[in-house]
Amino acid sequence: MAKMNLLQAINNALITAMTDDERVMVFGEDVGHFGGVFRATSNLQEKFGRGRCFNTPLTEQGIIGFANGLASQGSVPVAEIQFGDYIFPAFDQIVNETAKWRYRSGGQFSCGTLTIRTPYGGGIAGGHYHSQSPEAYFAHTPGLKIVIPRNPYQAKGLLLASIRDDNPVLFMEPKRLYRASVGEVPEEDYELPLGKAEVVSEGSDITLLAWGAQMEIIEKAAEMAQNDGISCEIIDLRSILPWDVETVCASVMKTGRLLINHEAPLTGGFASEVAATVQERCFLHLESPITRVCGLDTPYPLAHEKEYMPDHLKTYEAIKRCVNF
Amino acid sequence: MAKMNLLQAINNALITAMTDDERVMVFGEDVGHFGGVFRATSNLQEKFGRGRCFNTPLTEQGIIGFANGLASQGSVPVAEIQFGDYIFPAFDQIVNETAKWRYRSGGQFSCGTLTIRTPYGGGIAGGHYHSQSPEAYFAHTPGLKIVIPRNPYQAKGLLLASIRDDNPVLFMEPKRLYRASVGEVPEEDYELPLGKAEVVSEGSDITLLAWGAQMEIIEKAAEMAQNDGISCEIIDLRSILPWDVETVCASVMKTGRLLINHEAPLTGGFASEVAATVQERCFLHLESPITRVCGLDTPYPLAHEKEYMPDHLKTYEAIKRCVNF
Amino acid sequence: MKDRNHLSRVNVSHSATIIENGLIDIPMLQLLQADGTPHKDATLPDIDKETALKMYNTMQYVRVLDERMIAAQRQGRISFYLACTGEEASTVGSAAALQDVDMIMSQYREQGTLAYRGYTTEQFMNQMFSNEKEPNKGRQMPIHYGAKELNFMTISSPLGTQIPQASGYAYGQKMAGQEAITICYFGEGAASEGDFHAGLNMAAVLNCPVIFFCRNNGYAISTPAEEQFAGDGIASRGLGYGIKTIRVDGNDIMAVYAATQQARKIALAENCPVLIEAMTYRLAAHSTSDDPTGYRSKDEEEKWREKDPIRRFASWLQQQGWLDEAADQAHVEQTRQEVLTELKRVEKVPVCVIDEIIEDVYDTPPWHLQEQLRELKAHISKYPDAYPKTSGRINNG
Amino acid sequence: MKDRNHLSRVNVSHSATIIENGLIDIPMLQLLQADGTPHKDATLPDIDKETALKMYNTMQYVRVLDERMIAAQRQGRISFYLACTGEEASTVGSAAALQDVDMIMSQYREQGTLAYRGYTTEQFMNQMFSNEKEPNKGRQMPIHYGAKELNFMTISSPLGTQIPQASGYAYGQKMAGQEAITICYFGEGAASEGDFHAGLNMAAVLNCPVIFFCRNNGYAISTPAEEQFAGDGIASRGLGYGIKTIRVDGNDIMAVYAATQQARKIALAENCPVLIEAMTYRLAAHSTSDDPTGYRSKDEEEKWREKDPIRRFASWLQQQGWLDEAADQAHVEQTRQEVLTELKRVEKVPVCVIDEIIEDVYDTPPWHLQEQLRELKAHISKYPDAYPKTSGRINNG
Ligand SMILES: Cc1ncc(C[n+]2csc(CCOP(=O)(O)OP(=O)(O)O)c2C)c(N)n1
Ligand SMILES: Cc1ncc(C[n+]2csc(CCOP(=O)(O)OP(=O)(O)O)c2C)c(N)n1
Ligand SMILES: [Mg+2]
Ligand SMILES: [Mg+2]
Repeated sequence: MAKMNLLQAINNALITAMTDDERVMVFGEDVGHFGGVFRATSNLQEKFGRGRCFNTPLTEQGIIGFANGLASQGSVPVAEIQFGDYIFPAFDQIVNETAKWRYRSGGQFSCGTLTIRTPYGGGIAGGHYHSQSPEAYFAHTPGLKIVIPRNPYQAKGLLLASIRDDNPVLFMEPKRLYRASVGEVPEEDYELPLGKAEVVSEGSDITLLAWGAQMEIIEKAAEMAQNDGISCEIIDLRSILPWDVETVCASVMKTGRLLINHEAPLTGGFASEVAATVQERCFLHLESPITRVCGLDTPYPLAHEKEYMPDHLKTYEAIKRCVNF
Repeated sequence: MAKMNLLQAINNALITAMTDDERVMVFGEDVGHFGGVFRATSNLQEKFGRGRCFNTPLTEQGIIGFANGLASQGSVPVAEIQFGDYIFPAFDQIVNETAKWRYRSGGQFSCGTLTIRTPYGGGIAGGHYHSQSPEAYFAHTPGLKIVIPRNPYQAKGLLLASIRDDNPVLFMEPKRLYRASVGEVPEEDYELPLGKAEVVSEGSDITLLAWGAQMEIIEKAAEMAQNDGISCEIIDLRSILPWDVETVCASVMKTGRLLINHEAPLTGGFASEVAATVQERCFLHLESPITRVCGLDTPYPLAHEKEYMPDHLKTYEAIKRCVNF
Repeated sequence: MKDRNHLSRVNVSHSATIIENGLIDIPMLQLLQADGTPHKDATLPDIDKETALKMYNTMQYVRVLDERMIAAQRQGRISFYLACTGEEASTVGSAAALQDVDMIMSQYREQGTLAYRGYTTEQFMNQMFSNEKEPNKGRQMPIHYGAKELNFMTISSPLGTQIPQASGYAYGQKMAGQEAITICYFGEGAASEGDFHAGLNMAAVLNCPVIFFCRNNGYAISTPAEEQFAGDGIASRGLGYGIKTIRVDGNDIMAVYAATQQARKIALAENCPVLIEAMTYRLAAHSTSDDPTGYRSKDEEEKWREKDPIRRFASWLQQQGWLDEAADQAHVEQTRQEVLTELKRVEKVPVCVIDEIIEDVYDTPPWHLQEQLRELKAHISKYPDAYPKTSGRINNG
Repeated sequence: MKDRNHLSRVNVSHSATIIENGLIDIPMLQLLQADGTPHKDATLPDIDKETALKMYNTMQYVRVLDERMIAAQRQGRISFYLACTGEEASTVGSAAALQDVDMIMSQYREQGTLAYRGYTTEQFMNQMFSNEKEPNKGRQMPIHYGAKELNFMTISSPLGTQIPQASGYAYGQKMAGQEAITICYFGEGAASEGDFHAGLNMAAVLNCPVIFFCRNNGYAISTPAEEQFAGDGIASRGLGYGIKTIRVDGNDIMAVYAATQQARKIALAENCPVLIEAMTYRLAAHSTSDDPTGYRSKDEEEKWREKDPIRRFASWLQQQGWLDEAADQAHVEQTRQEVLTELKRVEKVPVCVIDEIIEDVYDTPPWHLQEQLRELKAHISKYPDAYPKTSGRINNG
């Protein structure tokens, strides 16, 4: 075990994967010599050579197009998109190509070895274009997996599992936790399961569901609620696609209430999918409407960032509204 | 009044708009001399000149980038993307630029005059890449409007309203109705409201909601259900963003049940947003879970197209399950 | 850290020089004249009779296949087809210059390449009928071929996407130490996509052994090349990327063969991309959904029909004494028969069982897809007449 | 229908010619030598003392602004800054060659252009502090300037997006019959984006009066130009698009001024795009979030510091007898003061009231945004301490 922040855990996972399998290659804008603008890929070029860790030209559609071809050839690309906000030029390559490659070829070819890493989320005074949480844009795409860790331990285990999983994975890193989240991380190789949510703490009155950096928020809200005598069950979804309907529904069957929190705008956010599914499967167990505490339906504003965010106070208020419905 | 098919209604709307306002310009791949691969822009170049109706090079990101700039200058671009499946290279220009232009500039500049037309949907043996229904990918984007007509009359009135609305509109045309749907269309200028659903027929037992080509499907299913003595209220959503929560909720308050049908895959489709919102606002009125009848969570398959589609039979069965819950 | 100097190659001038069209003149390699006679100063590539005849026969094969399949589409037997007619020299000539280990990533009009690799009539028919014998499992429209054993990547409709993919594939081949390259085909229309720019630039910077083969056939559906770009074709872009570039007469199979051989040699030896622009013409409609009379004249088509690549090569072969006219006729006739027979046989082959609808989305179907399949099968069993293609073979086990 | 012939410009050759790097040599226009003396054979553009001094003073202004704002960021007074240092000649020289009616679409490192247009220190400060006086309403990070009255389009972070947008804007200007062009700035890094390709090609084909101004400053954050492209800079791409192209010494303001004047004239007269590549160097860190010691040497930076564009222009002005050193010093000092004073004043200006959070998403806020605002305001009123920037001015009316 060693104390690492989330960035160090990512870096450690990449070293582990590259040491273990020489087909693993890491690339993207500034990831080479410099080690990435957040330094997640520090020292990889030194350790593994320019062939396996390199800068690309500044083109996200090119990075993912290149990565798709490389994956279909049998290499194991780990491509970085510098900010989640800049993943959209690669949308076609991800949604029409990466995700459909195996299906359209009847399983003859696939991009299963591909992992796309990208930092996402707000709370860092990044405004419009350094704050978005684009997971829901991808969650409508059969063939993709989407994974989001909440702390360094999860980050290493989930990233290693993502790299080795034989399906393309979009691995989204909560950037406001990069240095803020510090914890014990095993130095050895380990994997955490994809597609499985984690019940972080048990409770009986309401289920709180989130992922990534918003886990801190719901935990804080749960503490406040506890002072009011409300017992919250807290779940980290971890995988957005495919997502763990079973664990979430089992919890809601027990608590009778569900609150989902995410940073992305409310409308069409992934909370809508969770709510739609859970109301169908747990209809007779629900004691109050499923509540979504999310970003506003506006672009991400800089000066009003604090107000925009679905923070612990908004969550706490929503918990009370749910329980007192 | 004249009998027109959906394509002719679109063409008629474009002629009306271009005659009315000389700032209107129509462009895209093959839309010029040839009049588009579906012939929606037939004769426009002849009538209005090459300056106002023209072919572009084959680049969707370029078409929308160009259209964004043109809109911000004060012209009124109506850009065509040849197939909805090929809109993804323009995803960044639409989601990060078109939609955020006004907000990021504090209202100094905007793309409000832009309309993007694109054919969408399956049922034409188009397989993977000529069948997708990508509305939900865009519905998570504040700043955009999304509009889908179900017949020629709607098409003309909604397209004219979209072109003249001072917000960017993604206007999606159900291509399997292009020639199949024929109806009376006024020859004069008229607009239908954006953001408003239409109650197509009233009923008391369950609300059926769809848009575009799927309207036929739910109408057919409603007929079958009527033979079983089930009375369906049928709503055409027409605008996906912003959508008419009021009309839908008023109907569900009355019927106590809701079924939503769309062609796109279930997970993360727009039905999830509708279900999430309605269960929250109509919680105490719901007599059965809100049901989604949608495409499978797979890419769009050619040989199994019939099986993939959320057709009238699947809808009919789901209506019965709902009512007998 | 070494000092970098991005000006090191730059010369200074003291009056503004405008770089513009016409500054360089990119010639087009042509070895055979219209009548099949080699140009006097031309050196033909080494080629033996067997290879030459295989090339010729493949051209003829594809021409016949195109004719038959267009007819089959008109008869309503298949939903869609897209012909290579007029571009047989570009596709077959380049294929002949490759090795079987080379990966082919094509656009959609390259059935000549595929036929040269050994794709059989039965395979063509299986694909066109989207049946269960087709390795792509009938999931895509006709003409979206794919054959792993032939190193032919399954075709995808979105244009240009294969270009950066080919750079990545080639990079992987290099890293794996293979003596192999990737060839990437695309039209001059697709070359307008952003992916073209990304793919060529990345290949140049990352030293990928890939041949970018552009078929400049004058049209992208109805859009003529003059409304597609304002520069000197696609070749003139190679210079901007620092990519070695050859322009070739795409209707002269000897020139295509020679250029592609040379390109392959350079790509492998120098670990770098090479761009080939083949100047040709799409003699057929864009596809069976298209009617070119709406945008070009018969006259123009006629001028190009006179440059028929098959006829030119036939003349050369005759000059070598290698072409037996009777055998040629017999081959054409036999191909016609074969296509017809296979077509009739294959159109009876059923589509995949419904269980396949959820396969290959992921490596194994997750629970939600299994659930969706279970429900679907129950539904089909309830309404078998509504789903005739699959209801006969439902296995609810 | 007229016959089209996409081969009409093409010459035939009978042996393969490989087009490659070095085939053309794109020179760089330089008028002033390092010491400010004009090259002997150079013709300087007509320029009067007033314009020359305005250019010089703007360069100095931006240099001082950059220094002050970097310091302010270090002190934690603003969150972010990005300097133009080293590139003042490129940005100011090009701005000076334009007319006020011309639209400027910039990347983010062009504060020289903006200052030349007349953006005031107060406006700079308002933007940097994201306050309610800022026309963009504080919604974007520092340096994302925008000023409608100055025809300066609000900056957007995603790189390259403004390139096809500029083509569209210019097309609109032409259709509206305006005597105006659009200038579009971008870095050599952004030129790798697919949007670059789309934008330049469309401008060439659709005859858009736009100047594409590439600042090739050697780096995209840490990525050196040699890992960005393998061709001869960005200028060599102009040829591929059939776009008239000029390469210029970006540290020689006279050369930049002359080239941009000429480009504007061509763009307007011929309704066509012109590409300018300005060879320069980013002397500062990429931004206040960056530390260049991780990827380049002090030595290399030093070499470029010697080519300081301000010093070169100062020497020339001195040679004309136009530069009064005392006045210059006073101007620098006064700018420092002004920036400091405005900074202190403006940092007290509040951000917009919370009602603005839902404005400008659409032309008017739809009901769901109004509902979200109502709930938000009620929430802020309940927890005023948690939202100190806005709670003091909640109006629940
Ligand atoms: C991204 C994308 N946009 C549009 C289309 C529709 N489309 C199919 S083929 C075609 C023309 C392609 O022309 P070109 O690349 O020159 O190839 P050719 O047909 O001439 O061989 C178009 C526009 C597509 N398949 N993909
Ligand atoms: C689409 C996109 N990708 C990545 C980034 C992150 N980013 C910001 S600036 C920059 C480097 C730009 O380099 P260049 O275009 O050369 O401009 P310079 O900073 O040198 O002026 C990068 C990668 C971005 N803003 N947008
Ligand atoms: Mg073509
Ligand atoms: Mg740069």
